[in-house]
Amino acid sequence: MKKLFAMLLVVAMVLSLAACGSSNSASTTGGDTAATNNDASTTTPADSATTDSGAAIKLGGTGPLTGGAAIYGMAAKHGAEIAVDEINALGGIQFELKYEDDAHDAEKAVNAYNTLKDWGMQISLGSVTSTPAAATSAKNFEDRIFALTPSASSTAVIEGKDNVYQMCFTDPNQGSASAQYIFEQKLATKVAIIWKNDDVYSKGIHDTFISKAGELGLEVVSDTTFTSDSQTDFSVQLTEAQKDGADLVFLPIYYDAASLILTQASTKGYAPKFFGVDGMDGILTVEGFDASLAEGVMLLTPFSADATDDLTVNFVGKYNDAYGETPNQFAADAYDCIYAIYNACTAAGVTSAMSAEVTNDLMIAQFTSMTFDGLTGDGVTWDASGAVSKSPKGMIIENGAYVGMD
Amino acid sequence: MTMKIKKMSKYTRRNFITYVMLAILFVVVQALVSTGNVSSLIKGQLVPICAYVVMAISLNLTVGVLGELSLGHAGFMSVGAFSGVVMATCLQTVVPIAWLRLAIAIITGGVFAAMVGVIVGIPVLRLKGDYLAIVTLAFGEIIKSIINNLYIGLDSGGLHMSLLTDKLNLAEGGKTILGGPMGATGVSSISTFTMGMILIVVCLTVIFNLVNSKSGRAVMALRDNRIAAESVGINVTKYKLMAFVISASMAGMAGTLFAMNYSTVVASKFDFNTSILVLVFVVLGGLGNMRGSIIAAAALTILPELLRQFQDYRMLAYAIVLILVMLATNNPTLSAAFRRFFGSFRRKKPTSDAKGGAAQ
Amino acid sequence: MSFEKRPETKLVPVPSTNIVPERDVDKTPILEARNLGIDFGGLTAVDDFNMGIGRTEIAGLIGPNGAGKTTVFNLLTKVYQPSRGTILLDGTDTHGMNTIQVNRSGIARTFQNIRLFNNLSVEDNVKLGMHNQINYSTLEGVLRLPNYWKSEKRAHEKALQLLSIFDMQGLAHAKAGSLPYGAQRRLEIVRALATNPKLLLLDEPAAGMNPSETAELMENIVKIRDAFQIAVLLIEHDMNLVMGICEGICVLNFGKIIAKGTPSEIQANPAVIEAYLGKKKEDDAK
Amino acid sequence: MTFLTYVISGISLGSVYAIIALGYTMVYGIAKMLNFAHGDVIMVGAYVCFFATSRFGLNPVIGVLLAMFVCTILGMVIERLAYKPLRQAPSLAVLITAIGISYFLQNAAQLLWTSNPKTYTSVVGNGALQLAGGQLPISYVTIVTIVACVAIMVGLTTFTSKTKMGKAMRACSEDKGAAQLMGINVNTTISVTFAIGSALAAIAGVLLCSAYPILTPTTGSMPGIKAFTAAVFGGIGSVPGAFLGGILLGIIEIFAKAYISTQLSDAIVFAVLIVVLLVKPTGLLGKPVSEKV
Repeated sequence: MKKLFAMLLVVAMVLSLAACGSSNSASTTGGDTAATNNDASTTTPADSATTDSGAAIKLGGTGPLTGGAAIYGMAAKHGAEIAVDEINALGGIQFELKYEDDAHDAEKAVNAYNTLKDWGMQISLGSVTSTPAAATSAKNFEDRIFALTPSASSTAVIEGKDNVYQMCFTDPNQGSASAQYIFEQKLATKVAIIWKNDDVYSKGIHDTFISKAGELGLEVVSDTTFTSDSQTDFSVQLTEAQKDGADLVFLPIYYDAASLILTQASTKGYAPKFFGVDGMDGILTVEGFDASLAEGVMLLTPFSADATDDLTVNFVGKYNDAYGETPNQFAADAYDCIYAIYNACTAAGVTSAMSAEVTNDLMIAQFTSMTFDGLTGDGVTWDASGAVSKSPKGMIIENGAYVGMD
Repeated sequence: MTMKIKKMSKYTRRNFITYVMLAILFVVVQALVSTGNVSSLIKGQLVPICAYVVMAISLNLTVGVLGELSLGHAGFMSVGAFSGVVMATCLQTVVPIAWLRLAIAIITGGVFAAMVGVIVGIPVLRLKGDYLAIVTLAFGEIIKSIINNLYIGLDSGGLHMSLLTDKLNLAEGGKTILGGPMGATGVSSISTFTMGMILIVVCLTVIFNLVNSKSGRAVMALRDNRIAAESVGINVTKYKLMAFVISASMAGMAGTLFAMNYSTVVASKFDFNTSILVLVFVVLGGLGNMRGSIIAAAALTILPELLRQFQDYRMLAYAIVLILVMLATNNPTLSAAFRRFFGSFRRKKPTSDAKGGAAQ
Repeated sequence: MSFEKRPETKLVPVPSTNIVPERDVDKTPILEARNLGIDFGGLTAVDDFNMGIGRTEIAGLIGPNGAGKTTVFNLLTKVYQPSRGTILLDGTDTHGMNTIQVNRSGIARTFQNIRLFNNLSVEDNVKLGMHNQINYSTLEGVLRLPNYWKSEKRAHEKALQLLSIFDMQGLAHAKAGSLPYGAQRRLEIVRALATNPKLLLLDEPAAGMNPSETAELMENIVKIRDAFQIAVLLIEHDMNLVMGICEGICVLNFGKIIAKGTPSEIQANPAVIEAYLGKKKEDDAK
Repeated sequence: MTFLTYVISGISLGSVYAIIALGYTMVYGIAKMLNFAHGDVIMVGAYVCFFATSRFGLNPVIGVLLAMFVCTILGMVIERLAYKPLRQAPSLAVLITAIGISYFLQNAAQLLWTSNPKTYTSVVGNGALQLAGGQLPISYVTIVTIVACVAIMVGLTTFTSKTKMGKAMRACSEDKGAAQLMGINVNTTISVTFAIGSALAAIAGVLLCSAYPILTPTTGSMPGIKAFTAAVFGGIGSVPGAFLGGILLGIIEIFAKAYISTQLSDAIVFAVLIVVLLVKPTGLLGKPVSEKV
C-alpha cells in the first residue's frame, strides 16, 4: 500500500514538474500569449472589472493569507484589490493583480514569489510582512523585478537593493520618530516598553526607540517582552511598568496583542498613557473590542480610517461594502502602492508588453523623482535607498475615534 | 545486470533501487533545468526539498530505526542553520570558492548540531514514550528561544557574542551576523541543488551502512526490545545516544543547506510546526523506510504549491489530503479497497508492519 | 516420543550450603548465590536464596506459579538489584554490576514471555547475540572498511553454525516475529548462546511446545551443554523435562527454597509434594 | 505584595492551562492518543460562544451550553471519521491524523470567520474580587475557572468510579482487548470519551477567551501545546495531575517572566519541565509504569 501511494506521489510530482514547465514557457513570452491556463487562479475578485488579460500589467504580491498573521496579508490583498478595480474601471492602464499566500514564512514567500514570476509578474508588491519580504526582495533584486512593498518595514528589506521600495516607514524611522514625538510633546518622563521579542518589526522599532530615547534623555524605566508563544498573559509586563512608575507605555506591536494589553491593564486598574505605532491601527475595528479601553491611546500612523477626506471616505466605504470590515493601515498602504505604481506606469508609459526588466528601470527612475499623494500621506517621496519619506500623523483616540493630535 | 541485482541481499537490493532512483531524479532535473524547462517555482524548491529530505531521513533514524518519538527535530536544524551561516560568513573572504565554503559550513552545522544532540540526548534518552516526546519538544522550544535572543557579530577582532541584548560592540566595519529576533539577514545564498543531492546521498549512505552494521543492529534491537537487548549485553545508553546524535547532526547539516538558500533566516522558522512537518514526512513515508521518507518529503513540500489553484482553500485542501492519505494508508478496509482498485496492475503485498523492519 | 531416562548424577556439597555435581566439585562453581533476597515495597518476593551451580551442570528451578522463580532469574541477571545477599559468578562478586556487565561476564538468558527482536531477521537476532564479539567500530561499519566485511563474514558463518543446532539455518532470512512459537523459543536460546555464556538461564523453554518438540528440546539442551561445556539453569513446569535432564533441582515456594537435590530426591520430598498438591488435610476436608 | 500579585497572576494563567489540560489528559488516559486537535476544538467552542453571545445576544449560559453542544458533536464526528478507522493503526499514524484535523479546523475557521481577531466579551464579567484593600485583585474569570476545574475534576472522578460508562472507560484505558472480551463496547466508550473531552474543550475555550479576550483561528494552538505540557508535567492520564500541572506551569511561567527574564521565559518554563521529568519520569502525579520481565 505504502509503495502504491509512493508511486502515485511520484507520478503526481513528475506531472506537476512537466505542467509547471510548460505553463512557464507559455507565460514568460509576454503579454500577447497570455497564460490563459492561469486565468482561473487569479485572485482578482470575480466582481472586478473584467480585464483583457492580454493588455493588463501583471502585479503580484505575497502575504500571509493563512495562519496566525493572516489578518495583515488579507488586509493588504483586499486594499490592493480595491485600487486595482478602481483603476481598471478608469479604462486606461489595466492591472491584473495576483496575491499568493506566504504564511508569514520566508521559505513559502520565495515559493509564492516564484509562482508569481512563472505567471509573468511584471511589477511586484513584495511581501506584506518583514521576514518574508527580506527573502523575496533579494529575489526581486536578483531577477530585476521592481518591488514596492506596502508594509514590510524592516531595513533588511531595502538594504542594498536598488529596485525595492517601501510604502511604509522603516522601523528605525518609526522608533526614533516616536521617541522624538513623546519627548517633544512632553508626554511622559518615565517610559515603559512592551515589545514582541520574536518579531522583526517590533524589534526594529524597539531598538531605535531605545537609542533615540537615550539621546534625548527620555527615561526608559521598564523594557519587557513577549513572544508569539506567550502572547496571552501580560500581567508581569504591566506590573513591572506600574511598579517602576512608568507614566507612558510604548507598544511597538500589532493591534491584536495591544488590545489584550489594554484590557489587562484596565482590569489591573493601571491607567498610563499608551503610545503605539502604525501596527496599533486597527484596534478600533476589532470585533467586540470595548473602544472605551482604547480611550486616550496615542499612535503615530500614516492612516486613519476615520479621516474625513474624500479619498479615505471613498476607500473605507468601498472596503466596507466589499469585505464587511473597516480597513486598517495594511489595506491603506497596499491601496497606495497600487496607485503609486499606477502613477509611475502612466508617467513612464509602461505597457503590458514590456518585460519586467525594462519596467524595472523605468519604475526606479520614476520612484526616485516622483511625488505621490495618497491615503497615507501627501507629498510622499522616496530616496534612492527605497525608503519612503512621509510624515506620520500623531493620533489620539477620543470617544472611539481617531483625532489628530497636532 | 538483472542477475546481479537478484543476487544481492534483499536489503542491499532495496538500497540500490533508492540510489538509482536518486541518480535518475538528479539527471532528469538537471537536464530539465539546463534546457530551461523547469518553472522558477520548482527551481526555487529544489534546495529546500533536499533539505527536507535530509531532515526526513535523519528523523526517520530517530523515530523509525531507534523507535523514539522526537517532536523537537527542528531545534537541531536551527542550530545547524545558524552555526553554518556564521561559519560561512566568517569564511566569506578566506574561502572564495562558494561550494567549498558551503561544504565547510554544512560540516560546521553538523558538528554543532551533534554537540547539542549530545547535550539534549543524555537527559532525554533516560525517559520513555510520550514523556520523551514532550522533552524533545521542550528542548526544541528552548533552542528556539535561546537563538532568538542570541547576537553574533564579526569584526576585525573576530567573533563577538552576546545574549539577550545587542552588546556586540563591533569595531568599525563589523557586521552583525545574527541579530536576535531579526535572525541572520544578508546571507549570501550559495546552496545548490547539486550540493543538496550530495548531502542526501551521503546521509543516506551513512544510514544504510549503519543499519546494516553491528551498531545499527544494536539500535534496532533497542527499539524492538530493550530488555532483551540488555540481556545480550548491548549498551542501551550508548547506542541510543549514538543514533540520536547522528540524527541530530544530519538535521544540522540540513539546516545549513536550508539557511544558505535564503538571504534571511530567523529562529522562529524552526519551531514546533516545522518539527511536526518533518514528522509527517516520516510517518507518511513509513517508519524505517528511507525511500518512503524521501518521496514523502519531496511530495509534501511540493503539494501546497500545487494546491495554489485552490486559492483560499489551499491549506484546507492540504489538511484534507493529509487526513485522507493517513486513512487510506493505515485503515485496513480502505487500503484494501484501494488495492482492489489498483489491483489489476499490482500484485498483492502484505501490509507492512507497524514498526517497519530494517531500513529500506 | 518418550525420552530415555538418563542416569542420575551424584551431587556433592560445596562450601556453604550448596551442592554441585561430583565432576565439577574441584572447580569453582559457575554460580553461587548466597542469602539472596529482594523486597518489593515491603513484600518479600525472594528470601534467603542459596544455590550453587556446577560448571557443566544442568540445574532446574521449579516451584508453583508465583513462587518467585522468574524473580530469581531477574536477580541473577540484575534486571532487579538484590536487596541483600551475594551472587558470585565464577567466583567474582557481581555486586554493582548491571544486566549488560553480567551478560559480558557470562550469564545469558531467555524470557518466559518471548523477547525477540521481532522486526529483525533470524540471522540478525543471532548476530545481536554476538554483538560484543564482533570487533569493528561504528565508523568502520559506516565506511565499510575491510574489517567490517571480514567481521561480518565471520559473524554470518558463526550465526549459521549456531542456528544449525536447532536446524534453523533455512530460516536465517525470515523475520523473527513471524516465526512459529516453538521456533521463536529456540531462536531465543540460540541468541543467548551466541553471547558466549558460561551459564545459560532458560525461562520455561518448553512452554507451549508439544511433547515431541519438548523431547527434541531436551536432547538439544543436553547437546548444547556437552558441546559448549557450559552450565544451564532452567525454569520449567514440564516435569518430564526437568526430571529428565536436570542434575540438581531447586524447589522454590513463596520465595524460599523448600528443597534441593537430585530428581529422585525431589520426587520423594514431602515438602515438595505438599507445595505442589497442597496439604493432605485440606484435601481430606474437601 | 508584588510577589502575591504574581502568584495570583500565575494561578489565573495556570487555571486556564489546567482546564484545557483536563480535556487533554482525559482523552489520553482512555484513548491513549495525543489529540493535537484538542486546542482547535477549544477555538471552535470559543467562536460558537462568541457568536451566540455577541452576535445574537444570547445569555452567556446558553452560549456556553451551545458551545458544548457543538463541540460534543464536532468531537464525535472527528472521532468517527478520522480516528475510529485508525483504531488498529500505529499510534503515530493517529497522531499525524490529529495534526491534519488541527490544520483543517484552523483553516476552516479562517474561511468561515476570517482571520480578523475578535475581542471576547467575558461570559463572567470583567470585575475582580478585591483582596487586601484592593491591592490584590483576583478576577472573577479566574475564580470561575478554578471552580470549574475543581467541579470537572470531581465530576470526572465520580463519573469514572461510579457509573457504568465510567467504569467501562477505565477498563478500556487498562486493556482494550480485555474490555472487549468483558462485553464492553470499546468503540462506543471511546466515542463517549471524545464527546466528553470535546465538551470540556468548549468550556475551556470560553474560559480561555474570557480570561484573555482575543479570538483568532489560531487562538487554541499555543495554549493547547502549553496545556499538553501541563498535562505531561502533572502526569498524563491523571486528572488531578492535569490540574496541578496546569496551575504550576502558570505560576512558573509568571515567575520566570517576573524574576528572571521576559525574553527567556519560554525557555525557562520548558527547562523546569525537563528537570521535573528527569526527577520524576512520569510527571508529578503519574503512576510509575514498571515493565514486567
